[in-house]
Amino acid sequence: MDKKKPKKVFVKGAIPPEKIATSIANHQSKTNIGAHSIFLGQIRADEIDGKKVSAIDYSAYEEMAENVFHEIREAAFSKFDMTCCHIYHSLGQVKIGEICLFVFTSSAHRKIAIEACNYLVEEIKAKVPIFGKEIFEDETHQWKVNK
Amino acid sequence: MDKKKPKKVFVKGAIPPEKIATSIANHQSKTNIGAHSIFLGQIRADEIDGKKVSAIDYSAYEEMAENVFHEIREAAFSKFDMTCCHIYHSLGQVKIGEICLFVFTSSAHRKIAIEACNYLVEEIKAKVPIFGKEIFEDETHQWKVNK
Amino acid sequence: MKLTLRYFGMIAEATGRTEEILNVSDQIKLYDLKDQQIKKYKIQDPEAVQLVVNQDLNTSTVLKEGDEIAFLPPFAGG
Amino acid sequence: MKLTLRYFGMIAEATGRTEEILNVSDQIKLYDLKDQQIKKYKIQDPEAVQLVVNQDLNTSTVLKEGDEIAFLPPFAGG
Repeated sequence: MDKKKPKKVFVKGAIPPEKIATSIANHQSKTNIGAHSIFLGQIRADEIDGKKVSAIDYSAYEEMAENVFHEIREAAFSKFDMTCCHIYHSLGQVKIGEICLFVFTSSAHRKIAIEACNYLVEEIKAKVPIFGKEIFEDETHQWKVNK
Repeated sequence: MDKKKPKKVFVKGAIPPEKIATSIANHQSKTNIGAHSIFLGQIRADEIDGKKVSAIDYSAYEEMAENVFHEIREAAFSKFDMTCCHIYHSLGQVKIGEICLFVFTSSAHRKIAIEACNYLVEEIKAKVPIFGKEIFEDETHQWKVNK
Repeated sequence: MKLTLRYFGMIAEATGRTEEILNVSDQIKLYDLKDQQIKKYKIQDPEAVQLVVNQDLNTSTVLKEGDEIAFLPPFAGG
Repeated sequence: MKLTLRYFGMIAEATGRTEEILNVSDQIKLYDLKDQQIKKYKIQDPEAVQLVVNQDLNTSTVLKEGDEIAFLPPFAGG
Protein backbone atom coordinates (compact mmCIF):
# COMPACT_ATOMS: atom_id res chain seq x y z
CA MET A 1 0.00 0.00 0.00
CA ASP A 2 1.39 3.41 0.94
CA LYS A 3 4.37 1.78 2.60
CA LYS A 4 7.11 3.57 0.75
CA LYS A 5 5.90 7.15 0.58
CA PRO A 6 7.56 9.16 3.38
CA LYS A 7 4.90 11.15 5.19
CA LYS A 8 5.02 14.20 7.38
CA VAL A 9 4.13 13.34 10.96
CA PHE A 10 4.31 16.70 12.69
CA VAL A 11 1.35 19.03 12.79
CA LYS A 12 1.25 22.50 14.36
CA GLY A 13 -0.71 22.55 17.61
CA ALA A 14 -3.41 20.12 18.70
CA ILE A 15 -4.79 17.37 16.45
CA PRO A 16 -8.48 18.19 15.88
CA PRO A 17 -11.05 15.35 16.21
CA GLU A 18 -12.24 16.20 12.68
CA LYS A 19 -8.82 15.18 11.34
CA ILE A 20 -9.36 11.76 12.89
CA ALA A 21 -12.83 11.49 11.31
CA THR A 22 -11.37 12.44 7.93
CA SER A 23 -8.63 9.82 8.26
CA ILE A 24 -11.22 7.16 9.05
CA ALA A 25 -13.48 8.23 6.18
CA ASN A 26 -10.51 8.08 3.78
CA HIS A 27 -10.28 4.33 4.46
CA GLN A 28 -13.81 3.44 3.44
CA SER A 29 -12.66 2.77 -0.13
CA LYS A 30 -10.12 0.20 1.11
CA THR A 31 -12.47 -2.74 1.34
CA ASN A 32 -9.77 -5.25 2.26
CA ILE A 33 -9.64 -3.63 5.72
CA GLY A 34 -11.58 -5.35 8.51
CA ALA A 35 -10.20 -3.58 11.59
CA HIS A 36 -8.74 -0.25 12.60
CA SER A 37 -6.87 0.42 15.83
CA ILE A 38 -6.38 4.00 16.97
CA PHE A 39 -4.33 5.41 19.81
CA LEU A 40 -4.74 9.01 20.93
CA GLY A 41 -2.55 10.82 23.43
CA GLN A 42 -4.37 13.59 25.29
CA ILE A 43 -2.80 16.28 27.51
CA ARG A 44 -3.56 15.63 31.17
CA ALA A 45 -4.05 18.38 33.77
CA ASP A 46 -1.49 16.79 36.10
CA GLU A 47 -0.92 18.44 39.44
CA ILE A 48 2.73 18.63 40.51
CA ASP A 49 3.65 20.14 43.88
CA GLY A 50 0.29 21.92 44.00
CA LYS A 51 0.65 23.43 40.52
CA LYS A 52 -1.59 22.39 37.68
CA VAL A 53 -0.41 21.74 34.11
CA SER A 54 -2.30 23.89 31.59
CA ALA A 55 -0.50 22.87 28.37
CA ILE A 56 2.52 21.08 26.93
CA ASP A 57 4.80 22.87 24.49
CA TYR A 58 6.31 20.24 22.17
CA SER A 59 9.56 20.68 20.30
CA ALA A 60 11.65 18.16 18.40
CA TYR A 61 14.86 17.51 16.58
CA GLU A 62 12.60 17.63 13.56
CA GLU A 63 14.75 16.27 10.73
CA MET A 64 15.89 13.33 12.85
CA ALA A 65 12.41 12.77 14.28
CA GLU A 66 10.80 12.52 10.82
CA ASN A 67 13.48 9.97 9.87
CA VAL A 68 12.89 7.94 13.02
CA PHE A 69 9.12 8.01 12.45
CA HIS A 70 9.75 6.73 8.93
CA GLU A 71 11.99 3.91 10.21
CA ILE A 72 9.43 2.94 12.85
CA ARG A 73 6.68 2.76 10.21
CA GLU A 74 8.89 0.65 7.94
CA ALA A 75 9.73 -1.71 10.80
CA ALA A 76 6.02 -2.01 11.66
CA PHE A 77 5.17 -2.83 8.03
CA SER A 78 7.78 -5.56 7.98
CA LYS A 79 6.58 -7.03 11.31
CA PHE A 80 2.82 -6.75 10.82
CA ASP A 81 0.58 -7.43 7.84
CA MET A 82 -0.94 -3.94 7.91
CA THR A 83 -2.92 -2.35 5.12
CA CYS A 84 -2.27 1.21 6.29
CA CYS A 85 -0.45 3.09 9.00
CA HIS A 86 -0.65 6.79 9.88
CA ILE A 87 1.08 8.76 12.61
CA TYR A 88 0.56 12.40 13.58
CA HIS A 89 2.25 14.26 16.43
CA SER A 90 1.86 17.83 17.58
CA LEU A 91 4.55 20.48 17.71
CA GLY A 92 4.12 23.70 19.66
CA GLN A 93 1.54 24.26 22.34
CA VAL A 94 -1.22 21.75 23.07
CA LYS A 95 -3.68 22.56 25.85
CA ILE A 96 -5.01 20.11 28.43
CA GLY A 97 -7.81 17.98 27.00
CA GLU A 98 -6.43 18.28 23.48
CA ILE A 99 -4.90 15.50 21.36
CA CYS A 100 -1.11 15.48 20.76
CA LEU A 101 -0.59 12.00 19.24
CA PHE A 102 -2.69 10.06 16.73
CA VAL A 103 -1.58 6.56 15.69
CA PHE A 104 -3.84 4.75 13.23
CA THR A 105 -3.32 1.19 11.95
CA SER A 106 -5.52 -0.89 9.68
CA SER A 107 -5.51 -4.55 8.71
CA ALA A 108 -7.76 -7.31 7.43
CA HIS A 109 -7.92 -8.74 10.97
CA ARG A 110 -8.18 -7.17 14.38
CA LYS A 111 -5.19 -8.76 16.14
CA ILE A 112 -2.73 -7.41 13.59
CA ALA A 113 -4.15 -3.88 13.67
CA ILE A 114 -4.13 -3.83 17.48
CA GLU A 115 -0.63 -5.26 17.91
CA ALA A 116 0.82 -2.95 15.28
CA CYS A 117 -0.75 0.08 16.95
CA ASN A 118 0.68 -0.88 20.35
CA TYR A 119 4.09 -1.50 18.83
CA LEU A 120 4.10 1.92 17.16
CA VAL A 121 3.07 3.77 20.32
CA GLU A 122 5.83 2.14 22.37
CA GLU A 123 8.44 2.78 19.68
CA ILE A 124 7.41 6.42 19.31
CA LYS A 125 7.63 7.01 23.07
CA ALA A 126 11.07 5.38 23.26
CA LYS A 127 12.85 6.44 20.08
CA VAL A 128 11.63 9.75 18.68
CA PRO A 129 13.52 12.90 19.77
CA ILE A 130 10.51 14.93 20.92
CA PHE A 131 10.64 17.14 23.99
CA GLY A 132 7.77 18.42 26.09
CA LYS A 133 7.66 21.48 28.30
CA GLU A 134 4.84 21.19 30.83
CA ILE A 135 3.45 24.67 31.36
CA PHE A 136 1.75 25.34 34.65
CA GLU A 137 -1.18 27.68 35.24
CA ASP A 138 1.22 30.18 36.90
CA GLU A 139 3.36 30.15 33.70
CA THR A 140 6.30 28.36 35.30
CA HIS A 141 7.26 25.09 33.64
CA GLN A 142 9.06 21.77 33.95
CA TRP A 143 10.35 19.31 31.38
CA LYS A 144 8.39 16.13 30.78
CA VAL A 145 10.17 12.74 30.68
CA ASN A 146 8.55 9.59 29.26
CA LYS A 147 8.22 6.65 31.61
CA MET B 1 -17.57 8.37 36.06
CA ASP B 2 -20.41 7.21 33.82
CA LYS B 3 -19.95 3.65 35.04
CA LYS B 4 -23.46 3.00 36.24
CA LYS B 5 -25.65 4.57 33.58
CA PRO B 6 -26.85 1.85 31.18
CA LYS B 7 -26.29 3.04 27.62
CA LYS B 8 -27.74 2.04 24.31
CA VAL B 9 -25.13 0.30 22.16
CA PHE B 10 -27.06 -0.41 18.97
CA VAL B 11 -27.29 2.13 16.20
CA LYS B 12 -29.20 1.76 12.95
CA GLY B 13 -26.90 1.21 9.97
CA ALA B 14 -23.24 2.17 9.70
CA ILE B 15 -21.40 4.22 12.33
CA PRO B 16 -20.39 7.50 10.64
CA PRO B 17 -16.82 8.81 11.17
CA GLU B 18 -18.35 12.06 12.45
CA LYS B 19 -19.84 10.17 15.39
CA ILE B 20 -16.32 9.07 16.31
CA ALA B 21 -15.05 12.66 16.08
CA THR B 22 -17.91 13.85 18.29
CA SER B 23 -17.15 11.15 20.87
CA ILE B 24 -13.50 12.19 20.96
CA ALA B 25 -14.38 15.91 21.22
CA ASN B 26 -16.74 15.14 24.12
CA HIS B 27 -13.75 13.95 26.14
CA GLN B 28 -11.72 17.14 25.90
CA SER B 29 -13.26 18.43 29.12
CA LYS B 30 -12.09 15.31 31.00
CA THR B 31 -8.58 16.49 31.73
CA ASN B 32 -7.67 13.47 33.85
CA ILE B 33 -7.52 11.44 30.62
CA GLY B 34 -4.09 10.87 29.08
CA ALA B 35 -4.83 8.16 26.54
CA HIS B 36 -7.67 6.92 24.37
CA SER B 37 -7.77 3.57 22.63
CA ILE B 38 -10.24 3.02 19.81
CA PHE B 39 -11.16 -0.11 17.92
CA LEU B 40 -13.22 0.03 14.73
CA GLY B 41 -14.66 -2.92 12.86
CA GLN B 42 -15.07 -2.29 9.13
CA ILE B 43 -16.97 -4.46 6.63
CA ARG B 44 -14.56 -6.32 4.35
CA ALA B 45 -15.30 -7.17 0.71
CA ASP B 46 -14.43 -10.83 1.25
CA GLU B 47 -14.56 -13.11 -1.74
CA ILE B 48 -16.08 -16.53 -1.07
CA ASP B 49 -16.26 -19.13 -3.87
CA GLY B 50 -15.90 -16.38 -6.43
CA LYS B 51 -18.67 -14.22 -4.99
CA LYS B 52 -17.94 -10.86 -3.38
CA VAL B 53 -19.53 -9.59 -0.16
CA SER B 54 -21.27 -6.24 -0.66
CA ALA B 55 -22.75 -5.72 2.84
CA ILE B 56 -23.52 -7.39 6.15
CA ASP B 57 -27.03 -7.28 7.56
CA TYR B 58 -26.77 -7.37 11.37
CA SER B 59 -29.52 -8.59 13.64
CA ALA B 60 -29.43 -9.38 17.35
CA TYR B 61 -31.32 -10.77 20.27
CA GLU B 62 -31.56 -7.13 21.24
CA GLU B 63 -32.79 -7.19 24.84
CA MET B 64 -30.24 -9.84 25.79
CA ALA B 65 -27.46 -8.16 23.78
CA GLU B 66 -27.94 -4.80 25.52
CA ASN B 67 -27.73 -6.64 28.88
CA VAL B 68 -24.59 -8.51 27.87
CA PHE B 69 -22.99 -5.26 26.64
CA HIS B 70 -23.82 -3.72 30.01
CA GLU B 71 -22.25 -6.65 31.89
CA ILE B 72 -19.13 -6.54 29.72
CA ARG B 73 -18.73 -2.80 30.42
CA GLU B 74 -19.19 -3.36 34.16
CA ALA B 75 -16.62 -6.15 34.14
CA ALA B 76 -14.17 -3.94 32.24
CA PHE B 77 -14.62 -1.11 34.75
CA SER B 78 -13.89 -3.49 37.62
CA LYS B 79 -10.79 -4.90 35.89
CA PHE B 80 -9.31 -1.70 34.45
CA ASP B 81 -8.93 1.79 35.90
CA MET B 82 -10.75 3.43 33.00
CA THR B 83 -12.13 6.94 32.97
CA CYS B 84 -14.67 6.25 30.22
CA CYS B 85 -15.89 3.45 28.04
CA HIS B 86 -18.20 3.61 25.05
CA ILE B 87 -19.43 0.87 22.72
CA TYR B 88 -21.52 1.20 19.58
CA HIS B 89 -22.58 -1.60 17.24
CA SER B 90 -24.61 -1.46 14.04
CA LEU B 91 -27.92 -3.19 13.40
CA GLY B 92 -29.33 -3.59 9.90
CA GLN B 93 -27.36 -3.24 6.74
CA VAL B 94 -23.75 -2.00 6.70
CA LYS B 95 -21.98 -1.78 3.36
CA ILE B 96 -18.37 -2.79 2.67
CA GLY B 97 -15.95 -0.08 3.81
CA GLU B 98 -18.34 1.16 6.49
CA ILE B 99 -17.88 0.90 10.26
CA CYS B 100 -20.01 -1.59 12.24
CA LEU B 101 -18.28 -1.56 15.65
CA PHE B 102 -16.80 1.32 17.65
CA VAL B 103 -15.14 0.60 21.01
CA PHE B 104 -13.66 3.59 22.83
CA THR B 105 -11.76 3.46 26.13
CA SER B 106 -10.02 6.24 28.02
CA SER B 107 -7.66 6.28 30.98
CA ALA B 108 -4.96 8.36 32.62
CA HIS B 109 -2.32 6.02 31.16
CA ARG B 110 -1.97 4.28 27.84
CA LYS B 111 -1.54 0.68 28.93
CA ILE B 112 -4.85 0.63 30.76
CA ALA B 113 -6.80 2.21 27.89
CA ILE B 114 -5.25 -0.22 25.37
CA GLU B 115 -5.74 -3.37 27.47
CA ALA B 116 -9.32 -2.43 28.32
CA CYS B 117 -10.14 -1.83 24.66
CA ASN B 118 -8.72 -5.22 23.64
CA TYR B 119 -10.61 -6.94 26.44
CA LEU B 120 -13.89 -5.36 25.36
CA VAL B 121 -13.44 -6.30 21.69
CA GLU B 122 -12.74 -9.95 22.54
CA GLU B 123 -15.66 -10.12 24.97
CA ILE B 124 -18.05 -8.54 22.46
CA LYS B 125 -17.05 -10.99 19.72
CA ALA B 126 -17.47 -13.99 22.06
CA LYS B 127 -20.48 -13.16 24.20
CA VAL B 128 -22.96 -10.84 22.51
CA PRO B 129 -25.82 -12.47 20.56
CA ILE B 130 -25.37 -10.60 17.29
CA PHE B 131 -25.84 -12.29 13.93
CA GLY B 132 -24.50 -11.25 10.56
CA LYS B 133 -25.82 -12.09 7.14
CA GLU B 134 -23.12 -11.59 4.50
CA ILE B 135 -24.84 -10.33 1.38
CA PHE B 136 -23.11 -11.01 -1.92
CA GLU B 137 -23.17 -8.82 -4.99
CA ASP B 138 -25.57 -11.29 -6.67
CA GLU B 139 -27.96 -10.90 -3.67
CA THR B 140 -27.41 -14.41 -2.38
CA HIS B 141 -26.10 -14.61 1.20
CA GLN B 142 -24.38 -16.68 3.83
CA TRP B 143 -24.23 -16.42 7.62
CA LYS B 144 -21.09 -15.03 9.22
CA VAL B 145 -19.47 -16.85 12.16
CA ASN B 146 -16.87 -15.22 14.43
CA LYS B 147 -13.50 -16.91 14.64
CA MET C 1 -47.54 -25.04 29.82
CA LYS C 2 -46.96 -22.25 27.32
CA LEU C 3 -43.49 -21.29 26.19
CA THR C 4 -42.34 -18.51 23.88
CA LEU C 5 -39.71 -19.63 21.40
CA ARG C 6 -37.57 -17.09 19.57
CA TYR C 7 -35.39 -17.77 16.55
CA PHE C 8 -32.48 -15.72 15.25
CA GLY C 9 -30.23 -15.47 12.23
CA MET C 10 -29.85 -18.65 10.21
CA ILE C 11 -32.22 -20.47 12.59
CA ALA C 12 -35.03 -17.98 11.91
CA GLU C 13 -34.31 -18.57 8.25
CA ALA C 14 -34.75 -22.35 8.73
CA THR C 15 -37.92 -22.02 10.81
CA GLY C 16 -39.42 -19.34 8.60
CA ARG C 17 -40.43 -17.33 11.69
CA THR C 18 -38.80 -15.31 14.48
CA GLU C 19 -41.18 -16.31 17.26
CA GLU C 20 -43.79 -18.89 18.17
CA ILE C 21 -45.75 -19.87 21.23
CA LEU C 22 -45.77 -23.60 21.99
CA ASN C 23 -48.03 -25.55 24.31
CA VAL C 24 -45.93 -28.37 25.78
CA SER C 25 -46.00 -30.95 28.57
CA ASP C 26 -45.03 -29.51 31.99
CA GLN C 27 -42.28 -32.17 32.21
CA ILE C 28 -40.39 -31.14 29.08
CA LYS C 29 -36.70 -30.44 29.54
CA LEU C 30 -34.64 -27.88 27.62
CA TYR C 31 -32.70 -30.51 25.62
CA ASP C 32 -35.94 -32.28 24.66
CA LEU C 33 -37.34 -29.02 23.38
CA LYS C 34 -34.15 -28.42 21.42
CA ASP C 35 -34.23 -31.90 19.83
CA GLN C 36 -37.89 -31.55 18.97
CA GLN C 37 -37.53 -28.20 17.20
CA ILE C 38 -34.27 -29.15 15.46
CA LYS C 39 -36.05 -32.15 13.94
CA LYS C 40 -39.24 -30.28 13.14
CA TYR C 41 -37.44 -27.55 11.21
CA LYS C 42 -34.49 -29.66 10.00
CA ILE C 43 -32.08 -27.13 11.50
CA GLN C 44 -28.52 -27.77 10.29
CA ASP C 45 -25.51 -28.17 12.57
CA PRO C 46 -27.45 -28.58 15.89
CA GLU C 47 -24.15 -28.58 17.84
CA ALA C 48 -23.79 -24.90 16.99
CA VAL C 49 -27.27 -23.99 18.25
CA GLN C 50 -27.28 -22.47 21.72
CA LEU C 51 -30.48 -22.26 23.80
CA VAL C 52 -30.96 -19.44 26.26
CA VAL C 53 -33.84 -19.23 28.73
CA ASN C 54 -35.04 -15.76 29.72
CA GLN C 55 -31.86 -14.17 28.34
CA ASP C 56 -29.63 -16.00 30.79
CA LEU C 57 -26.71 -17.97 29.35
CA ASN C 58 -26.23 -19.87 32.62
CA THR C 59 -29.56 -21.46 32.36
CA SER C 60 -31.13 -24.47 34.09
CA THR C 61 -32.67 -27.26 32.01
CA VAL C 62 -35.98 -27.12 33.90
CA LEU C 63 -38.62 -25.03 32.18
CA LYS C 64 -41.68 -23.28 33.57
CA GLU C 65 -44.81 -21.57 32.25
CA GLY C 66 -44.09 -18.34 30.40
CA ASP C 67 -40.36 -18.94 29.82
CA GLU C 68 -38.82 -17.36 26.75
CA ILE C 69 -36.43 -19.74 25.01
CA ALA C 70 -34.13 -18.28 22.38
CA PHE C 71 -32.47 -20.45 19.73
CA LEU C 72 -29.17 -18.74 18.94
CA PRO C 73 -26.84 -19.50 16.04
CA PRO C 74 -23.10 -18.69 16.32
CA PHE C 75 -22.36 -15.06 17.21
CA ALA C 76 -20.96 -12.71 14.60
CA GLY C 77 -20.68 -9.32 16.31
CA GLY C 78 -18.03 -6.83 15.28
CA MET D 1 37.75 21.45 12.48
CA LYS D 2 34.33 23.06 12.62
CA LEU D 3 31.37 21.29 14.22
CA THR D 4 27.74 22.34 14.45
CA LEU D 5 26.25 21.75 17.89
CA ARG D 6 22.50 21.70 18.38
CA TYR D 7 20.68 21.86 21.69
CA PHE D 8 17.12 20.80 22.46
CA GLY D 9 14.56 21.07 25.24
CA MET D 10 15.96 21.56 28.72
CA ILE D 11 19.51 21.57 27.31
CA ALA D 12 18.75 24.51 25.01
CA GLU D 13 17.31 26.20 28.08
CA ALA D 14 20.59 25.65 29.96
CA THR D 15 22.81 26.77 27.06
CA GLY D 16 20.61 29.72 26.16
CA ARG D 17 20.87 28.83 22.47
CA THR D 18 19.67 26.15 20.07
CA GLU D 19 22.76 26.02 17.88
CA GLU D 20 26.40 27.02 17.82
CA ILE D 21 29.40 26.41 15.60
CA LEU D 22 32.55 25.33 17.43
CA ASN D 23 36.13 25.26 16.20
CA VAL D 24 37.82 22.31 17.90
CA SER D 25 40.94 20.16 17.68
CA ASP D 26 40.77 17.48 14.95
CA GLN D 27 41.51 14.87 17.61
CA ILE D 28 38.49 15.59 19.82
CA LYS D 29 36.29 12.61 20.63
CA LEU D 30 32.53 12.67 21.13
CA TYR D 31 32.75 12.10 24.92
CA ASP D 32 35.33 14.86 25.29
CA LEU D 33 33.02 17.25 23.49
CA LYS D 34 30.15 16.19 25.74
CA ASP D 35 32.19 16.71 28.94
CA GLN D 36 33.41 20.08 27.75
CA GLN D 37 29.96 21.46 26.93
CA ILE D 38 28.33 19.94 30.03
CA LYS D 39 30.88 21.80 32.17
CA LYS D 40 30.72 25.01 30.16
CA TYR D 41 26.95 25.33 30.48
CA LYS D 42 26.59 23.54 33.85
CA ILE D 43 24.08 21.12 32.30
CA GLN D 44 22.26 19.11 34.96
CA ASP D 45 22.01 15.32 34.99
CA PRO D 46 24.63 14.60 32.28
CA GLU D 47 23.80 10.87 32.40
CA ALA D 48 20.46 11.72 30.79
CA VAL D 49 22.05 13.68 27.94
CA GLN D 50 22.32 11.71 24.71
CA LEU D 51 24.60 12.84 21.86
CA VAL D 52 23.71 12.09 18.27
CA VAL D 53 26.02 12.71 15.31
CA ASN D 54 24.38 13.53 11.97
CA GLN D 55 21.01 12.26 13.21
CA ASP D 56 22.30 8.71 13.70
CA LEU D 57 21.74 7.14 17.11
CA ASN D 58 24.27 4.38 16.37
CA THR D 59 27.05 6.82 16.17
CA SER D 60 30.82 6.46 16.23
CA THR D 61 32.88 8.50 18.69
CA VAL D 62 35.20 9.80 15.98
CA LEU D 63 34.25 13.23 14.69
CA LYS D 64 35.02 14.94 11.42
CA GLU D 65 34.75 18.40 9.87
CA GLY D 66 31.16 19.53 9.36
CA ASP D 67 29.52 17.00 11.68
CA GLU D 68 26.28 18.04 13.34
CA ILE D 69 26.17 16.97 16.99
CA ALA D 70 22.82 17.13 18.74
CA PHE D 71 22.55 17.21 22.55
CA LEU D 72 19.28 15.49 23.37
CA PRO D 73 17.49 15.45 26.73
CA PRO D 74 15.12 12.57 27.59
CA PHE D 75 12.35 12.01 25.03
CA ALA D 76 8.79 12.97 25.85
CA GLY D 77 6.77 12.21 22.72
CA GLY D 78 3.09 11.25 22.96
